[in-house]
Amino acid sequence: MNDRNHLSNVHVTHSVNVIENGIVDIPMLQILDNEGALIADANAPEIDKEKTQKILYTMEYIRLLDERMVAAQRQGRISFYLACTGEEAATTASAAALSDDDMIMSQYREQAALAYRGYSTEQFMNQMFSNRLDPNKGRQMPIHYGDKKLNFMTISSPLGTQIPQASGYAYGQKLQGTDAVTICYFGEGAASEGDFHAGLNMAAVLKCPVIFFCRNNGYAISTPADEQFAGDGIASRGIGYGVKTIRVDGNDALAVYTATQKAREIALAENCPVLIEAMTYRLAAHSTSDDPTGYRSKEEEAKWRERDPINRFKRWVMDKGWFDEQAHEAMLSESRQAILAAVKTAEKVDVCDIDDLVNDVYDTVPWHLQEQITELKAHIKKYPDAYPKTAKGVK
Amino acid sequence: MNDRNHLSNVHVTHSVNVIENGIVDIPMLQILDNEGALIADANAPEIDKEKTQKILYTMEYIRLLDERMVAAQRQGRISFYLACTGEEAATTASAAALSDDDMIMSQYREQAALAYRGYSTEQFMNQMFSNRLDPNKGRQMPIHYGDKKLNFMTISSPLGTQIPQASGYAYGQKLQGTDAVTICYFGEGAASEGDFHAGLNMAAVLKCPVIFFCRNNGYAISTPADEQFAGDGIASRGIGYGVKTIRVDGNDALAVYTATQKAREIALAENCPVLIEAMTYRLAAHSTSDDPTGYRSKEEEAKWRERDPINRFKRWVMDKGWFDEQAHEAMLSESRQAILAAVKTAEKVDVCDIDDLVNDVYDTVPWHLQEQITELKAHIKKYPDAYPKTAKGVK
Amino acid sequence: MKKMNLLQAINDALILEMRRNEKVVVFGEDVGHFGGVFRATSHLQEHFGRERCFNTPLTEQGIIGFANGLASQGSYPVAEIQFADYIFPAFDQIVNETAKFRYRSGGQFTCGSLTIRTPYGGGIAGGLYHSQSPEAYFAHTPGMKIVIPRNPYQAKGLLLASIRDDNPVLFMEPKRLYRASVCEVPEEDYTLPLGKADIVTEGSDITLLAWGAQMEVIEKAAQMANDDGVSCDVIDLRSILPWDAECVAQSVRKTGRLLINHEAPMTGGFASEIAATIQDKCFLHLEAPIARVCGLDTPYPLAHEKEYMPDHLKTYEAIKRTLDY
Amino acid sequence: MKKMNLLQAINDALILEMRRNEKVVVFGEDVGHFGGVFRATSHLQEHFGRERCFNTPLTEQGIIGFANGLASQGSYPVAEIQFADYIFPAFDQIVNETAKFRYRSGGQFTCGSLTIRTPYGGGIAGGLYHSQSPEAYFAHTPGMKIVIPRNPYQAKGLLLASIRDDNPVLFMEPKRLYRASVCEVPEEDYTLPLGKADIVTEGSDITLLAWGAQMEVIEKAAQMANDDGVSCDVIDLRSILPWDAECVAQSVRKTGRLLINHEAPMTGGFASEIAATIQDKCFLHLEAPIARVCGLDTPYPLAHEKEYMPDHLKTYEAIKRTLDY
Ligand SMILES: Cc1ncc(C[n+]2csc(CCOP(=O)(O)OP(=O)(O)O)c2C)c(N)n1
Ligand SMILES: Cc1ncc(C[n+]2csc(CCOP(=O)(O)OP(=O)(O)O)c2C)c(N)n1
Ligand SMILES: [Mg+2]
Ligand SMILES: [Mg+2]
Repeated sequence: MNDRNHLSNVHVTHSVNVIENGIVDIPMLQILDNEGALIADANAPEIDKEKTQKILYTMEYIRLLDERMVAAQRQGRISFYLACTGEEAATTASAAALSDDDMIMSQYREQAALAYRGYSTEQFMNQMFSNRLDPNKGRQMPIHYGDKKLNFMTISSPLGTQIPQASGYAYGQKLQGTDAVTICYFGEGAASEGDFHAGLNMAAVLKCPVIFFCRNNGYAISTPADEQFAGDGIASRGIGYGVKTIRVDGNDALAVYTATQKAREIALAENCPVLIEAMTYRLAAHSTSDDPTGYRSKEEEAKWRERDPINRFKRWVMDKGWFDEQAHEAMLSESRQAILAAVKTAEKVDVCDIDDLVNDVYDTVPWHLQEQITELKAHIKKYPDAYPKTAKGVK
Repeated sequence: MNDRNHLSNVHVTHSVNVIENGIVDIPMLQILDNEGALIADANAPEIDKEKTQKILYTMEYIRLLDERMVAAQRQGRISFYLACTGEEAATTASAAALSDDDMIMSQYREQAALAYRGYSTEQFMNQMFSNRLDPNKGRQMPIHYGDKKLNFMTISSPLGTQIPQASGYAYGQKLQGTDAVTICYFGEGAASEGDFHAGLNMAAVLKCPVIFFCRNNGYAISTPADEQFAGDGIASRGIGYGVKTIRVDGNDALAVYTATQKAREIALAENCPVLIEAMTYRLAAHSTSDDPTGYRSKEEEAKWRERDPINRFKRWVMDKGWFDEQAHEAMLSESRQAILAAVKTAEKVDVCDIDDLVNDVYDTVPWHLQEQITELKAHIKKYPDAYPKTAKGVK
Repeated sequence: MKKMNLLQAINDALILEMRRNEKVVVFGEDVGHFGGVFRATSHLQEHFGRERCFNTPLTEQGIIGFANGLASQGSYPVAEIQFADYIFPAFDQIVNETAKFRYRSGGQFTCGSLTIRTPYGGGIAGGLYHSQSPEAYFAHTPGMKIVIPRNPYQAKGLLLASIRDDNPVLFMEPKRLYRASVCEVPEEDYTLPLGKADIVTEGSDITLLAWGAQMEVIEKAAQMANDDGVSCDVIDLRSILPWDAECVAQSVRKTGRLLINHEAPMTGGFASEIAATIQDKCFLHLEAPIARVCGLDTPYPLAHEKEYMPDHLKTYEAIKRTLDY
Repeated sequence: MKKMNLLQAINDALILEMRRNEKVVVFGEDVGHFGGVFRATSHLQEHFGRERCFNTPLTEQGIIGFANGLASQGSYPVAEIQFADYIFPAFDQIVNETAKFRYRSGGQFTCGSLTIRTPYGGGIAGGLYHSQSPEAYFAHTPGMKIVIPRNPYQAKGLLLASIRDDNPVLFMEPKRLYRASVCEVPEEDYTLPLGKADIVTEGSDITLLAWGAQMEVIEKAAQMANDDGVSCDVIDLRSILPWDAECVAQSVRKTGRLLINHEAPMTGGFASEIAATIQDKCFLHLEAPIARVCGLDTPYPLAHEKEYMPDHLKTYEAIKRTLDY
């Protein structure tokens, strides 16, 4: 047994040193200024035209999708929606810095990462309309996407649970010897959960190649960040876990891309977690069930609207000469139509057969669920009008 | 509504700054050197002769108690014991820096704090023998002390649970306008629990006058600190929560006293939590159920035995001329006898009446427990020999 | 008397009690300035200040841990868990701490003054994580009380009783009734007893037992059965722990039949405890097996919510089966 | 065949499976170099390296969260919770995550390869927090399997089946038998079926049902009853979820009487589910109420442990009461 000494790195002092807030300055990486110009002493990441356009288009597409789906919810076509307006750069540009083999474990406001991976408008709709084409088989509320083929873990509502799960997933990737990492998205609110603490500490001790990506958007529903924590954001916690940490301007796509690329490099090379705190702002309501006028001012929102991440990035793309007006317009109008069409199609697709009420609880249906579904079917047959969605499928 | 800006204190950088381990140096306060001499540029706290002696005697008393109770367990007289050998200074000197009105919420290895408060040998024994004089009514395993009059919260085995509870308790003290704080003891292992995260964060946000006192003794049962966390101890986490933090040599009674006094002062004056990390070593086995030879070397233990906190402090007391050989000897032999006598007395005292099996589950005994206890009594009456501890009390 | 919905009745009870007892402190996620995501705590911060009504960080284990400490100190915490589905991170603090605090200390320390409020239940298109009815998870925990009101009148009286009761109470609010259930509620102070069931309708052929939002369901089924000439004793259990077995047994001794309805999955739901107890207490009176009409043994679904729910039709059919046994 | 105690049988099963399947990973508090506080994981780190057997930080929610992620990635985690009393911080990860992983994703992702091992139960002077039997808390959770062995032979066969089963399994080990129970155990690979009860003794007058360490208790009571001329069907349930209702019902149809014994408190314990189901399935065969001999509805005590426990004498008395009904 090796002798251990947990004091080996500890220095000694002879008067009381109180370690206080502000002892560490954790600056935020910015590459584009608020107007989208490259900052003088900053370097833009190496990123080709195609990828640049894909990032921009994904952000615009998601903004559009959000608008349409918020409207669809108002019209009563879907029951619930959750927009990511204002945070498009944080999620799109981070996803763009990953490899397709990397697992994405998200909170719920990262639809842009999923779109970037290639989730289609139809797929979005099938999930949100809980129809039989939804891979979740209509079991979860709208926005709880997931796609095994795209390495995007199905979303779960309980906050923070995906954080230690991401550590475990990444540990498995390491054991298996894949060259992939896991990225785990969460809000600054969710970072208050005990699971955050467990997940980061375990990842650090067990050397898991995972990127913890915190979207600090200032609010958890109505609770502002200053009632959520008293420290310097989430980044300052990395120090306590011995986790390498980068703070980044979440509204600067280039900065997010750079930071995530760097984080991925470190995670893979050193088999260790990296924490990224992306400073951004939730311009949207928390969800369609929320009304932010109850807890924040229009003026505050307006200030942030000026820092719109899409415009900022678009100007840089334009400066690069990579902005293709025509392609852009085509993409937008195509998307608009595709969304409209997909809504119309998806809402007409039936829900899953009643058997899917009991499938997937276990690998096979056990005796008691078999009894319950048999009884239920007989009941539906007796009262078909009361169960219109499934009656016609019951023989 | 005031406009909020969660970026107001955030600086900007234009190249990737990775915040790494070692960015902050958190030195450890030491006042006495390893031989017990006052360090040249250190100041001893103001502490009178009486208190000095009380601290020393409490440490010696606890060392004695630990020895005797470990022996008693080996003899089969009690079922379980847990010694604090090597950590006497951390708990005694911190307790000495408190006011009697301050609430103590401990983990389980802080019997010295309880002894300092005035818990008698008889009280220790009644708890450990689970007899009818135990304030817990014989319901908990040995070492789960608690005394409302002494403001010492009854110990609970699940680790970490007392941490957010301490925040809540302190918040109540603040609301009530008392001039008291809460001190919350825990090990560096327990600090991995989600409750630690919740407790520190809430205390910081809700401004609770609580001292979080972590005994970093290098081990959680067999798990060494380097498999528990990858950061710089527990102190470095204070930064993340925005909690003022002091690291102290836990084997230096004067340093612990100074740090705790300072922490209490800050907590009361600023209505805020303070984190203390006391660097020490668990010289004892984890408990009487444990055998440390399975996970650490004798050499490692020997190194720490040289830093014995009692000898170190004793030498300073001697240098001060406050060491009273006669009183010291008298205390020791008196304690030795008292412990022996108390063991003999306590083990003869009966357990509580059978009714105490159902009392205190609720404020009054509800119908179903009434039914159950009535039935049980009838049963015991039928088989008195099978329930010898309670049969004679059942009429 | 004033017409109130269930949320208003709860808000009214909280305001009344915070006025009456300055040691009452209300907190949870978003309960402060915003008044909670359902607005049950509206205006409390305004009236009583930030020290007595405040937002917490987003940590259920922290909320209940904090509440336990605060209660043991002598305050009266009323802690909100935003959805019952999110109470599980606090399970350890509730089951190992809250419930055992008094017992383990021999009565020296207690969390008796704690009340945990949480909206529960389905029927709102909430899917797996906004629909659960976890009462049975807590009912296996000696030391806890569990209370569930069925309408605004019950809610105010039971909530006031819960806060004042010297035991920790888990107060579960049927969220699909928050705005849907409206009735006359006294503006003054009143309490309703904990641990006592409430006989809603008297009948002679079968006893129907439920709680919370499912009361409407069994009442509707009772009406259907009534049209067939079947007379139902309809009982609202109100308290899940300790529960009023004597009231239920008395009814079953009269009717000879018992049907229990709850939203939670059948297996290990609280209906099993009731059935086990009543078959024991009323063995010679039972003319048919005790029927359980419950959620299926699956996670709470979305697209198939209607099919999953133990609705009035399933209840009505089970009544008939029980009578025809 | 080899004489093993329960710990050795578990250790043997783990070694066998880690050899057979390189995706098996074992972890938990102190399970690494030290081999666990009960030594169930002795030598695993030595044989299979630190990557496949390791200590975790002290966080049960983290252990199970990590295990969930690892399982969903394709590994076979066998996570240890040091005492069942400390499983509650992981309650959310188990009940809301592990159990619902497959369902919520429509079968895309699962934690089916996860096994959670934990020692449970009393009789070791462990008091409130080293004695609990929390099986019923989990039995209300669709998606989980719960398995409890009664001796070393059962332990090895059931543990191997649990690790290989494509559903998450909570494997609860009766710790008072760890060293006390010794029997012949095959050294080779074998599995025992999940979801199937085991008829230990056949009889005709009453069915006695238990699991884990309580099997010894009901067997002892059966012997006492036998001396009185009462013939008992003695059944080990083995799987709590899904449970073998048909086996129990068949026995009760034969004997007309059922007694269930468990250590956990009566109210909401798993005996209630069994009683509720069996009174339904066997209504016309029952000649007496189903008897439950369980722990009292209190936290687990220390000085009064003997009095609290559902021992053979209480069981024997309940057998007599049931027969004399
Ligand atoms: C365990 C748990 N508690 C509470 C909730 C309810 N809830 C949903 S979102 C939310 C706020 C989350 O804020 P944050 O993590 O900052 O993410 P953001 O919405 O800002 O993207 C809350 C409280 C939940 N889903 N899970
Ligand atoms: C929630 C919980 N998990 C596990 C345990 C078992 N256990 C008891 S003490 C201990 C180690 C604690 O180590 P630490 O906090 O460093 O305190 P120390 O023993 O070193 O004083 C463990 C794992 C427990 N009591 N509670
Ligand atoms: Mg947020
Ligand atoms: Mg330690």
